[in-house]
Amino acid sequence: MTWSSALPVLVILSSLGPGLVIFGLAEHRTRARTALNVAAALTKLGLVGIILVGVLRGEQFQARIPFVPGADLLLRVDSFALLFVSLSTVLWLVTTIYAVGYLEGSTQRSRFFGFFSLSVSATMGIAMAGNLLTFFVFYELLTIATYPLVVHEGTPAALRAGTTYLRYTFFGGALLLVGTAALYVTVGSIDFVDGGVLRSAAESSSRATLVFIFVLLLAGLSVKAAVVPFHGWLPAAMVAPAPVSALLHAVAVVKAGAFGITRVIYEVYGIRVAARLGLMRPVVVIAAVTIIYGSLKALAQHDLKRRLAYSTVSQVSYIVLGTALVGTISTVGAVVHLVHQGLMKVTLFFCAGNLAHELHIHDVREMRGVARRMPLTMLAFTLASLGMIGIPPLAGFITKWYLGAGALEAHAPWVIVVLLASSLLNAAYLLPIVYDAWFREPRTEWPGRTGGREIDGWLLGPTLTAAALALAAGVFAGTSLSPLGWAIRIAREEFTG
Amino acid sequence: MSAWSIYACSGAAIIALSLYGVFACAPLLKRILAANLIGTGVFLILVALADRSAPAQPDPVPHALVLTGVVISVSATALALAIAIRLADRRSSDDEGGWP
Amino acid sequence: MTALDLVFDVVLATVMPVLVWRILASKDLASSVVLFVALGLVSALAWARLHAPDIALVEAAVGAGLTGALLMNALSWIGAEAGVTEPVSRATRVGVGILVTAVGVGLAVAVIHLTQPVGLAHEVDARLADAHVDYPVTAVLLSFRGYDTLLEIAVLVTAALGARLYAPGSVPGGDDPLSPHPRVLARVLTPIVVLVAGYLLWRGASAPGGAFQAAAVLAGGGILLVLARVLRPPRMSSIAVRAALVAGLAWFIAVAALPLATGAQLLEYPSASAKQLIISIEVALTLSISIVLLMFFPGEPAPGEAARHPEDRW
Amino acid sequence: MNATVAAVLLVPLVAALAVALVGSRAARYVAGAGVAATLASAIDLARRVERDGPAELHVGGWAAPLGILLRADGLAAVLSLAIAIIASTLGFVTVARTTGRETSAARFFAVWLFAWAGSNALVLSSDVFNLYVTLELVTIAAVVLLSIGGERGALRVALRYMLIALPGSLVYLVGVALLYGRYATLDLALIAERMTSTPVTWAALWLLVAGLVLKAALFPVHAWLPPVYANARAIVAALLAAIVGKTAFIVVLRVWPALPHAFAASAGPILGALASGAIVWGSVLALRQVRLRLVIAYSSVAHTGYLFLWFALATPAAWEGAVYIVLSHAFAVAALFLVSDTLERLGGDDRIEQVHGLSARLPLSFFALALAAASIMGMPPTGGFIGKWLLVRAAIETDQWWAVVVLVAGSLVSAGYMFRILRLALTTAGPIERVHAPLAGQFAAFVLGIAGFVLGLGSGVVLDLLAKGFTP
Repeated sequence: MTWSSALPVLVILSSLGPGLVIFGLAEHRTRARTALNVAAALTKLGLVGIILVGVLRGEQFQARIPFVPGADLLLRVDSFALLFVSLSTVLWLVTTIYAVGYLEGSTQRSRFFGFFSLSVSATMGIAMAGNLLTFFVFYELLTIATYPLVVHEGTPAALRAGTTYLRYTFFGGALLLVGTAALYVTVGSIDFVDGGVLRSAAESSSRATLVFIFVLLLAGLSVKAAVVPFHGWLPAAMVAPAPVSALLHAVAVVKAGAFGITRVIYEVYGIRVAARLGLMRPVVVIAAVTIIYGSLKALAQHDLKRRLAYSTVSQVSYIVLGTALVGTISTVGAVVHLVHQGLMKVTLFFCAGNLAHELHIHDVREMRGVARRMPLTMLAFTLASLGMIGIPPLAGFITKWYLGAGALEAHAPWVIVVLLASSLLNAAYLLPIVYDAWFREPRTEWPGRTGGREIDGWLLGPTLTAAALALAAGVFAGTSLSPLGWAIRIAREEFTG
Repeated sequence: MSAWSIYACSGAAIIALSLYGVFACAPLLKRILAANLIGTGVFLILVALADRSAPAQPDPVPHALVLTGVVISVSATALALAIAIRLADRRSSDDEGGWP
Repeated sequence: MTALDLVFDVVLATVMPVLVWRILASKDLASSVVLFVALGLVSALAWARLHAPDIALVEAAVGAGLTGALLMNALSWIGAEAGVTEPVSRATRVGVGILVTAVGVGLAVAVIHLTQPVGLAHEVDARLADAHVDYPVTAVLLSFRGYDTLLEIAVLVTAALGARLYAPGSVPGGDDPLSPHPRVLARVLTPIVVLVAGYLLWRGASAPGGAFQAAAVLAGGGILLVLARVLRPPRMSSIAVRAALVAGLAWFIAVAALPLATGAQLLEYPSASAKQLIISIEVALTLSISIVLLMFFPGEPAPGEAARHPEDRW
Repeated sequence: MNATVAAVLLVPLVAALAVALVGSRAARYVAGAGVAATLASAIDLARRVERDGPAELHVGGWAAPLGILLRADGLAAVLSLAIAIIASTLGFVTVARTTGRETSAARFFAVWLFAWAGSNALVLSSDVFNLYVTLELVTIAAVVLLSIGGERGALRVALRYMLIALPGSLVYLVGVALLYGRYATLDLALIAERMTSTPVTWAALWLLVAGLVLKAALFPVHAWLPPVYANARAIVAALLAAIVGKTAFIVVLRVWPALPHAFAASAGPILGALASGAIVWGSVLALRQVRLRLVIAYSSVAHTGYLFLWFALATPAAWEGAVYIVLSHAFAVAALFLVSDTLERLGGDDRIEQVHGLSARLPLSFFALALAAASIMGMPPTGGFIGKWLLVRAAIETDQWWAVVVLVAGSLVSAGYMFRILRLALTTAGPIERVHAPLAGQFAAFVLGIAGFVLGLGSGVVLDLLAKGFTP
């Protein structure tokens, strides 16, 4: 096993191994657990760094483990994989630290952090999957690893949410499995290839079959991506503790769905074939519907996390939309939003977590004047909100700009209307919160806190870090190593492939 | 209609009857008997088939198979009876030296 | 074959299924058992008619004799009334009825179509010399298909271990026997039994007979002696009994494994000593089988609630 | 090679005799040694087949049609190894538990080893009558194991099981008799060669299949199975579900390639229909059980369906898939029974409620449970997934989408009943802290769970070994 083939495996093991050890740790050994977590996260960060340098040098990182006949477990690091890997790794570090603070004194933490690490490992596998089967394997592992986190609190509500989560995701998994098998049988290869594996096979096999398989795959992936009508689990799952929401919304799950959709469209079917089969327009429409629907539902929610959840439903479909528009520019928008949405949404959930943890605020109507009590938290919240809405020069603006331009490039000007509408709706469900928090009198005096700081550093630190990252992603978008820089690089690969 | 085929048919009849007995008789003891009798039927068919070459000497292989089969069927019946006895014997001690 | 033969065959072949039907239909178990024994004897005739003397011997000794004795004895525990029953729904009975009728008819039709007398008689004869056994059936049992027999003995021992759940019921000793006659009878019988068994065993190599037939006779005699309280019923707690129980299979395995050392196949007797080895196996098997058959016989229930039956522990 | 194959057959027999001879006080030591030796012999066989390829042994040096042929091919190697792993794990647990005072120890271990010997003989045999003898050895041994312990329930199910399994093998034997009467040989390969699709042949084959279906408890003749699993001692139930319950299907696997195409083509759909019935019926009933053992039992009924679904698909991929379901389900079900055993020892019964908070109370058992459940559900990368994938693939290849639907629906429902349990295990509301239970059982369950997992990750190796000497 050479160095270049060992690295991808190590990236997975760097969280899997510690995760398994953490399961074994006794409940009270908080310090050991935290040390192990942080050490693992930093190790992974280091490994990703090494790979990053390597990829920039043009090295190939690939590991192959024989699996079922005809399809190995294949881990391959291309730019797109690397983007997702880096995002998840960074956010894992941040979220882990946040979780340590958030869950202080709660029970079953060894189990929690164990499964947390497992989830991240699964995500790494999804990101680096070199073929559809490998993707599926980790996709299902992610489902299983996240379930215990969703039901972590063990309350009836949590258990109900968990069951809903499983119903949706297993259903999606089943569709994905059948789709993958069908693809394997009809095409003979299920590898991810720049430009798509179907380019050659498309002629040989019937259009109906290919469309059918495409529908199976997309439906299966749309469940995790929370695309309407498969979004039901996401709002339900917000009963989970804030770090879990961060994991579901930003680090892993919905991302996995969107990422998979992009892979299938670009590297399995290939945009040309997909477009020729006339599959893209419907996807664009569904994405557009989801964007608007999600925003409208968000507007109707009073529970802060619920509102954020619907906001995710809407925001993730930006990625789907950009992918389906089929154009270099829109692809850039889609890919970069994978990162931007992650950074912004993780910030927002951290803030929501801070409010719930410190002041037991769950309802947006309780947030009047909360900024006086927690200015830094609300600063982060405000930044992220403005980013979501798409105020220049923040991250969200970059996304929407590229998507809009992409829409024109793809001769779908109506999409711009959708984008504008959703931006207005974003503003409508986020700005009032911000306004209330900063400029209105609190109903009651907030319970004070000894030590003067607005909240424990374990919680505040990650929140501000995430916000800073979201800000930086927008401000420094010009640089080549920025998410945008990578997105452009990726888009180029996808289209030259 | 030669001898062997007569006995073969008889064997078929025995198999059918005793199969019915195994699945449709209420008393366990009768079911045990029936299970044993299926064997008799099968053996009859085997031996009948072996005698198709009559008057030439019969095929020894089926005879050997039947001898093996008889041993097995006796073992099975004996075991079944032993269990049936235990089931029926109200005085039987459930104690087997405190098996874990 | 003469018309008389035909009539005889037809009658015999009809009587057997009828007996089976009676066995299963009769109200009380006692008569079922009696009919079962009768069937054993009748079928012995059938085996003889089909030129299968060894099977006739075994059937007479085991089918009618031993199994009969076992059943009688079981009745003395269970009682002639139904014993433990498993109720069967009418629907089941009808369904099973239809199914087995189909099986029976189909089977009969299939069998009588097997008119072409194919078999392995010639192959057996051709290789009889290589097997160093004069009697074909014994050659098949211990040479050509000796592996079957080896596993069959394993089945026998397994069943013995399972059937041996009690110490035998009628424990000899203290209480005086019902009458002296059984003893006398037994005393007279013993040598005859042993003689017959030995004879059967010895001639097994050249003519009908062999380990199992001999063992059956021995066991039959043994049961008689136990009933007459001359012989202590075998108990696993005695090392001798256990040794006798495992001896047959153990020796068989030893002989089977021996050729492997010389690179030959499993159970490939070295031709020089084949005959002796086969006979030695027969002797060992006779011992084990007769012990097993004897152990199948649980003895009678001791009278009275007080007498609990201790495990046959070892 | 001769010696290797012979060892797999004879070592457990010798060990059994030794145990019977020494008696209960020393039984566990002898049994422990015997179990270890048998395991070693199975590993050796797998290694040799892997290295030297399949081997054919003519017992006694007698070639077909007279002699008995043993085929030490990939299938035999894989199966005997799996049997060895399971039987030895369960065996060691029992050894660890026995104190030397149990008066049935000698009987139990001896018969245990006889059952193992029978299973090994069965997977190696390719002679239709010899297969009958091995089936009987396994059955009788299983009955004895069921009856040891002596509770009325156990005795009743022992007898009940016997009165199904015995007729089953005898019906199979009728088929054998017809085959011999028609083709004058008992050797599978020769029969396959000579077989012509005549009515007699069909009758024979249907009897063969019917007898085995009865023994395998395929829907609709599965009713006897749940009570047996529910009343047997956990270790015995595990052996029954993992090994004994699979033997009949293994025989079908052996016989099937010998069948004429016309018969396979006509029997396939019928068995496929029964299989679908089994999957649906078993899964749905598993969903409604309140006792862990009954969940396992009905899940086994459903999995028997997965096995027989192969006949409808009948492609090499499907064959591999069926074998993989056999293996993965064997590991999983054994692990589940051990977990159930641990719970019964703690809580007194096997109601599903006993699982409550398991993840906190007994983490080791919880992970065993989770791993086994994942395999049952066919979650990647467990062995169960490999089986599911291969079957789904075969179904699509043969354009039988009904089978795809059945497979997927079945695995979704299995996820349903398994997560019903896992969910409870994860529910830690209220004061729950670690408790202590006998470690041997927990550890064994964990090992078997891991085995099911490795079976999936290492499928490349296993499938290569399986392919040795296999001609579909």
